[in-house]
Amino acid sequence: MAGASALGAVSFLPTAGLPFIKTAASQDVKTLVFAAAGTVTSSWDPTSHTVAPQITAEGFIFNRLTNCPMTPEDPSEILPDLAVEWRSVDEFTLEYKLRQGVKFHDGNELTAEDVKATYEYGSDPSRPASAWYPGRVDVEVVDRYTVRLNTEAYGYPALNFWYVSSFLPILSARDIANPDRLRSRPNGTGPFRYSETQGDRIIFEAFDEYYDGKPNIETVVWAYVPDANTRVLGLLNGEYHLTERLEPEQYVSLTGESGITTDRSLSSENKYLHFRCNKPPFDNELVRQAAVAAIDRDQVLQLVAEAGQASDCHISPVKFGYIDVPNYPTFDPARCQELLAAAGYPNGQGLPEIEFITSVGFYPKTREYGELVTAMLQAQGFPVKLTTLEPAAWEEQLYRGSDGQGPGHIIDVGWITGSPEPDLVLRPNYHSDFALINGIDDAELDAALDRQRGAVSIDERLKLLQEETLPMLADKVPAISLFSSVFLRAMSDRVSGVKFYPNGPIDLSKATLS
Amino acid sequence: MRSGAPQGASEHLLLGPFYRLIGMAFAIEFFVRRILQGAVIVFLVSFVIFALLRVVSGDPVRIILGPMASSAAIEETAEQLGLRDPIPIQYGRFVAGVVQGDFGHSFIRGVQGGSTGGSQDSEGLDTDNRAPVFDLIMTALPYTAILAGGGVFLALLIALPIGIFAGRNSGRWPDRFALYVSSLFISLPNIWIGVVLIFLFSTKAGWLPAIGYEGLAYAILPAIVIAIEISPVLIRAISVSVSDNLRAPYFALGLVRGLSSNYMFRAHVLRNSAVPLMNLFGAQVIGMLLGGLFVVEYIFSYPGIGLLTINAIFQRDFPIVQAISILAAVALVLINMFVDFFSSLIDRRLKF
Amino acid sequence: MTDTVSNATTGMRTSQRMLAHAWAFKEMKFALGVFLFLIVLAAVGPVIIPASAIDMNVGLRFLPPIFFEGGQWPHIFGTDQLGRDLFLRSLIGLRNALMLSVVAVICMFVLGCGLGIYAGYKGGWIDTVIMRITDVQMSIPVIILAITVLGMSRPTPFSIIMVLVIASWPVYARVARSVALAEKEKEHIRAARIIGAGDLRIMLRHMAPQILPPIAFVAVLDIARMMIFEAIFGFIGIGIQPPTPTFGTIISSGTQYLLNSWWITVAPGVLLAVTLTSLNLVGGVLERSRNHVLQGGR
Amino acid sequence: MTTRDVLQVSGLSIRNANLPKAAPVLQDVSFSAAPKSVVGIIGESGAGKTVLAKALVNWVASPLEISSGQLFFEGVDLLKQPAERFNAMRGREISYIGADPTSALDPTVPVGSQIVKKLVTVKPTLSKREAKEFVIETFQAVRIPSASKRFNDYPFQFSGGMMQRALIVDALVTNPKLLIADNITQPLDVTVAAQILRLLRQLQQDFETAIVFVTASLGTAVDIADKVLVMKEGRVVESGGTSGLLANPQDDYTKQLIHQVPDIWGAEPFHSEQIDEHPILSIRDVSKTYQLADPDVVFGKQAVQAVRGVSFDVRRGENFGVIGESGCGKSTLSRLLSALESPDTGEVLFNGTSLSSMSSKQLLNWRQKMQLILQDPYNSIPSYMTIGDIIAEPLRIHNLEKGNALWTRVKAVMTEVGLNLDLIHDLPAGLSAGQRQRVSIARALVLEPEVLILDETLSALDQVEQSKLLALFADINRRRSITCIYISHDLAMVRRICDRIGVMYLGKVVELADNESLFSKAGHPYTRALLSAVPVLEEKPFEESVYLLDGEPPDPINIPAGCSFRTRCPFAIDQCAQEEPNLEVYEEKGSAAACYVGYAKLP
Repeated sequence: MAGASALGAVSFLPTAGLPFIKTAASQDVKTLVFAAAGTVTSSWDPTSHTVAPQITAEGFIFNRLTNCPMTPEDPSEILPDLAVEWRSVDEFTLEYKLRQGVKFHDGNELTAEDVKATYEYGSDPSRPASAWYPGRVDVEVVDRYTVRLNTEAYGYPALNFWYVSSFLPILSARDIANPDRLRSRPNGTGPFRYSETQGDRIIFEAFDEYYDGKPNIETVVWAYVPDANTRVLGLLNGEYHLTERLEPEQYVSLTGESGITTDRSLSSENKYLHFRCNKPPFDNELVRQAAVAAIDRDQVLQLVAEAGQASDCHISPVKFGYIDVPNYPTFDPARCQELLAAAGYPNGQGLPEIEFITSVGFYPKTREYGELVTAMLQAQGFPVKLTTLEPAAWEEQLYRGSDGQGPGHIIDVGWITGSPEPDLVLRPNYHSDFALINGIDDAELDAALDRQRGAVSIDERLKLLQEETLPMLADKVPAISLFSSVFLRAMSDRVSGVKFYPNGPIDLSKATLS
Repeated sequence: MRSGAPQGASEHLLLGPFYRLIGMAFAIEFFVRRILQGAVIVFLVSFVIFALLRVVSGDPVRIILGPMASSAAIEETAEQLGLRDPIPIQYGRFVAGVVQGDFGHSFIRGVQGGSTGGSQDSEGLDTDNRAPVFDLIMTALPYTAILAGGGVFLALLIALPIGIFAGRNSGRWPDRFALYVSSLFISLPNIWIGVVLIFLFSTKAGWLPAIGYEGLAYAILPAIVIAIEISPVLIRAISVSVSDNLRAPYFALGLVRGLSSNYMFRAHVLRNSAVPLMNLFGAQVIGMLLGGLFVVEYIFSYPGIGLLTINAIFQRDFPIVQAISILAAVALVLINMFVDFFSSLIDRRLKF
Repeated sequence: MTDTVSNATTGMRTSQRMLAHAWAFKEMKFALGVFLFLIVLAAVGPVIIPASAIDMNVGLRFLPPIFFEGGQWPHIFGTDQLGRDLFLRSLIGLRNALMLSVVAVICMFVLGCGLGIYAGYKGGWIDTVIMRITDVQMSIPVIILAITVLGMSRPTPFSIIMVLVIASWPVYARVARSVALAEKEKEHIRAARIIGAGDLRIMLRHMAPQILPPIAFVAVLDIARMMIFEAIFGFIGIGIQPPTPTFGTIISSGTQYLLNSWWITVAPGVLLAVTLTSLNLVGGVLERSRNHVLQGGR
Repeated sequence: MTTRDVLQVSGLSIRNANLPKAAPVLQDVSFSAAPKSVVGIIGESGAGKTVLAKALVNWVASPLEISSGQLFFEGVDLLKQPAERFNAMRGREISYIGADPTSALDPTVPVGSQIVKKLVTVKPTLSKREAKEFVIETFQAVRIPSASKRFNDYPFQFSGGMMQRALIVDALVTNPKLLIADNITQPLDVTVAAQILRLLRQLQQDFETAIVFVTASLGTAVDIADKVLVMKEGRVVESGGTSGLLANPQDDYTKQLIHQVPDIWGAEPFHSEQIDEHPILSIRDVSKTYQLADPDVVFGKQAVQAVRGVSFDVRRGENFGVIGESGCGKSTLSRLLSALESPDTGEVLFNGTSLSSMSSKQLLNWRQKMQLILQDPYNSIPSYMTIGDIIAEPLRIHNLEKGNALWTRVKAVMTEVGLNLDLIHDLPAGLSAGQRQRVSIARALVLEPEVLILDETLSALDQVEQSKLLALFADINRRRSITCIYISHDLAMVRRICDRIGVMYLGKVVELADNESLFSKAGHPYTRALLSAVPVLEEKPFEESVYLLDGEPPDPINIPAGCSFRTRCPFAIDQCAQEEPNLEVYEEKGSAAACYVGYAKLP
């Protein structure tokens, strides 16, 4: 919705002189209205979707075994949540000791049975969100408050759950036994419980028996407001207290605004240009290398401004294993020309027309840097044609079709996950078993990806990632990460104590509204 | 003055009492014919849109289930929605529903009206839990009605005085003024003037709200854009028909027959000018209004039918697009029918 | 006024008298001058203006127009968010929009008038079928059609023209048909049938030259309408794709920077509005002169 | 000036403010009108008579303006009064009726209510109800049938004649002192025009109104006026009492006008020289009916019987005339004869071959042999083709000539019809009506047809031009021995050129006679009515007082049973209502009329 959400200018609602305009805004200090940019699905089963906005909504309701703050300073930091202790028993076994006395919203106590039911249900490959799981897992109930995750039967190290367990919401075993109930009414252990849905608004009420104490805010209203401008205007006139996904210009304008606090935090998302590696000309590694040498990422970053942060790696700085890869491609026209000549396309002559597909209105500034990248590639002789599509059409073009091919030759996309686990990015994108977008089929790369996945210790894995996998990706460039996304949010200065997660969820359990 | 038995009167003695009914037979025939024709048009329009959506666009199931859904889930859901049946069969099913007053359920929007994102769970798609299209339209329709009504009202507010003044002063400065105004207004693209108005009156001056809808004030700027778009056509039509009618022999003769200029203008010129104006509404203005509403609602994020439609097309929400195109066709057919009927009531020479 | 005016018809043809009458308006000269100047500018501007429209220079982003503080020669309209010269981009947008609109109008004119004359002349079921098609076509809002076709597939100049033509030919068909219906009854058509002219010859040689000029005249004004449609398509994102400049994409991308860099949106729109106003003014004056002459004035 | 004159105009001049150097539109016009008198103003188009008529009701529209003169109405110079004062006279003391009755009232409002509105405006003491009764009464008085029904009819539902009656009511309801009648009979058929004149004469007696009667027809003026003004180029060239002026015209222009009024009975009837008794064209019981929607019945249809069982033969080489008033079916007949439409029943035979049996190729060839020339000089030739191309078009269509031969033939025919060869590359725009008709004639003649149908071909031309073209046709007829069929409403013209004449009424031929018999004996009362109504200066064999009809032809949708003319026929007998009469020969030359009354019994 380029136009609808594109009015980056901030205007101030003139409510004074016009009595018929709704002056709105409840001054109720116990109700917080969150203006969300995306929608939830029609099912409340967390295993039924991979939709980011719903993951944010579920953040209020559910808890996870552990909690990763995902800071760039220490991406691998893990804090307790429903589990108070965890350890690696052997290569195929992890053990978690649960917090005692935790209550579900329906009044039942959390036990090991719930964790078992959740993991075994969620990792079933037929569940749509099973992509979040490293693979199937057997859960052994050691006692009422102890579980063991065992992956031996499925042939991969249990360590793959080390970080993912901070992302997978824990459901009630009773609900899993009753899928209708699971779909229609979320039942978690989180600080807020689902109350009702009114049109585009979802009402959450504070959970009295939350293990970490009842939240200060009584009611959270989750309001779907698709238009960025409306969200900002609503924030300014006090109708909303908190909003997300600001345009960079809005962020800059709001930063100086009295009564408003802004928040800018690095996300777990990187923005990529994927090359379709299974058809000419990008089936040729040299052409890919030439293309990335033509792109001046500094200029892209300048355009994206507040919404981006430089990173020379295929994963975000908040992910486990992040490093500024030394051989990461840089802007080098001379090298670009060399590579082109070596590939048999001196000055780009002989290259077929290259279609570059990007979306408009979903990520900040995609059209702008789309034009920029197009121009930079054209400057080196790539015959590039830009196609900008609205998100639905773009999404349809994004993944490879049943014939293994994807439309166009270069496509712009962001990849975000709620765990420091790097494989949630690497495996679906670069392993030939999946290669969802670029279709790369490189045995060397597959082997490297499998090796780091099979590492039996955290340290070994880190070393493999940083010294083998990521440099190999930087060299083979099936895709290039342009930069890391920065999430821009704003809230009323009446709100305090909010904690933001890099993949979207917001922790309001300790927040207050004055 | 003498009086005599008029010849031929006897022939019409019988007809005399029925004379008043002449209009009735005409009206019955008119409406029967036009409603039948209209039904055919609406039927065809809905089929064209129905087929176009399925032929041109991508697979809505991908949007419903999200991009990462497995192809098995996609096929299962598509089967469930009947999207894999031949188009005529799908259409037949759709028409059967519409005839019973059921316009189906949105693919995307939840039963409470909010949009829902893709759920990759084929079991998660339960169409009965999606918003009935009829309800969505009924929710959006009042907003569009406010905007359309306001736009037309403002357009007439601009066009009537300018047009009549120009028509009464054909060839002199008011006429030129009307030419300038209409040439300028018709040259202002609605997308641009919409943004500029937002910039000037909302962002800079802060006089009027612009985005979304929270109260009547939100309809003012978009209504101005609509008015700017359609007033030039009205200005031209009014000034031309007023000056034509002033030039018509009956006007000058009316003055010579001893009637006042004011009376002739009020009773006859305005009456006669109403016919081309009404026809213009049927033929052009409604079309422009409809097109304008889509664009303007989009620019202003105004929660009416236009925004609903644009979002629905972008999201491949076929049931909504289908229903709205039927609605638009019905509206056009009805409006044209009434325009023609009232035109022929005013001017009995017109036969449709 | 009841004396027969026709005897007094002077040697000039209607079109000549129309032009003569129109030329007497000073605004006609002015508007025509502005319009021609802009066309010439759009044609040669991209060649003679030193800045390149496609090249971007991130260092020269957001330069205001030259009349404002901070403006820099040669960026008359200033620069956009990628540091590109807005004046040049506007001119290229103007050129593209003009070319696209002219082609679209020619196509819809030929298609619409052809079918309209055919329907009006032949009457009967052919007429019914063609007219019902126009009814159906006119009952489908252009925007729904455009977004469905263009938004779902990839918009190209060809598909944009196709959508415009499909959406607009019925107007021409209807007008041509109604004129053809009237024209068919005229004596010179009867005369042509009497001397043995066949249907095709009558339609092409005897009806078309009478029917087309007044419609062609409307078609010229329609170029302006098509340019607005082109801008709307670009704005919604279903027009010609960036980085090729079009008014719609420039205006829409400028909306993000409205508060601080209003000129990105405003300046190209002013150029478009001036072009269209001059074109519409020329059309408006001609239309008046035509009415004037047809009413027996001179 | 005598004080008893209702109107006295002296030295009235009107000029065009935009053309200050041109001759004034009216120059120094002076005349007066006594109460109850009728002043006729006569002149050709462009003489300024309409401008004068309008000036009398203060209807001088820019750029015209009164430059000098006085206009006394009952002794008051209205030009010196404020315009409001003059305007207040209009529709009250001074009434005006114009030439175009059908566009005189708002087409979207019933006639009755428009007249009532005028009445209550000029006579505020009258209630609406009284006014309505009064108007209906007056409608009856001017012989508008079914007056109370017609009161609610819209202007387009009135015929020209009926509308003119309604407007006479409108003008006279206020009992004005002065009535300006501006060309009021111009667009009407002769019988209707004669009726209107008769009505006006009667009313004038009742209302004691002075009338200024403007007309282009000297015959009409003479019929009604006591005093005549002859105008030419904005000036009065002669004026005086009607009889005196006719007997002893002083001015050359007056003499010329008198001379131009066609002689009907005084002229020698025309005879073609080479008539072959064998018919080239036979019309056999031809009928044509059109279907119209019936506004009174849901999905009802009405049948308009345009041509009903017409039969006649046209002999090779003869000039055949078809006459009748508007709506009698002559244009439908011409379309059937030229195979633009085909008859529902019956057939048209050309040299014994039925047109309906011809293949399209045969029909195309046949078109070379039979040509039709149409009425309207402005619309019958395309304005965007050069004159040469227009004339060459038939040759190209039929692939008859190419290159130089084509142009030789075009030039030859242009010379034959009297078109200057310099015009060959010109567009028709600058041509006069007469020249345009010559182009039409040339386009028909270039195919060297055997039969030429002239459908009102000359009716749009003035007298002088008509005479020239008639001479041309006589010449062509002689040289090429072409068969000509004249379809016309102009009795004087068919008298001059036709050998035989058919008279049509309501889609039927009611009389078929040779020229001499028709004009002197006329076996059908309708023919006699037509002849009685022609405005001529000579003595007519059929008296208007005896033969002039009342009312108008019935609607071709509801044709009366029996003889279709009986509802208007002053001599109808019982038998006429029973069945439709057929053509019966009534005299030795073979002239036939369809009338039960019989030639012998007509007065």
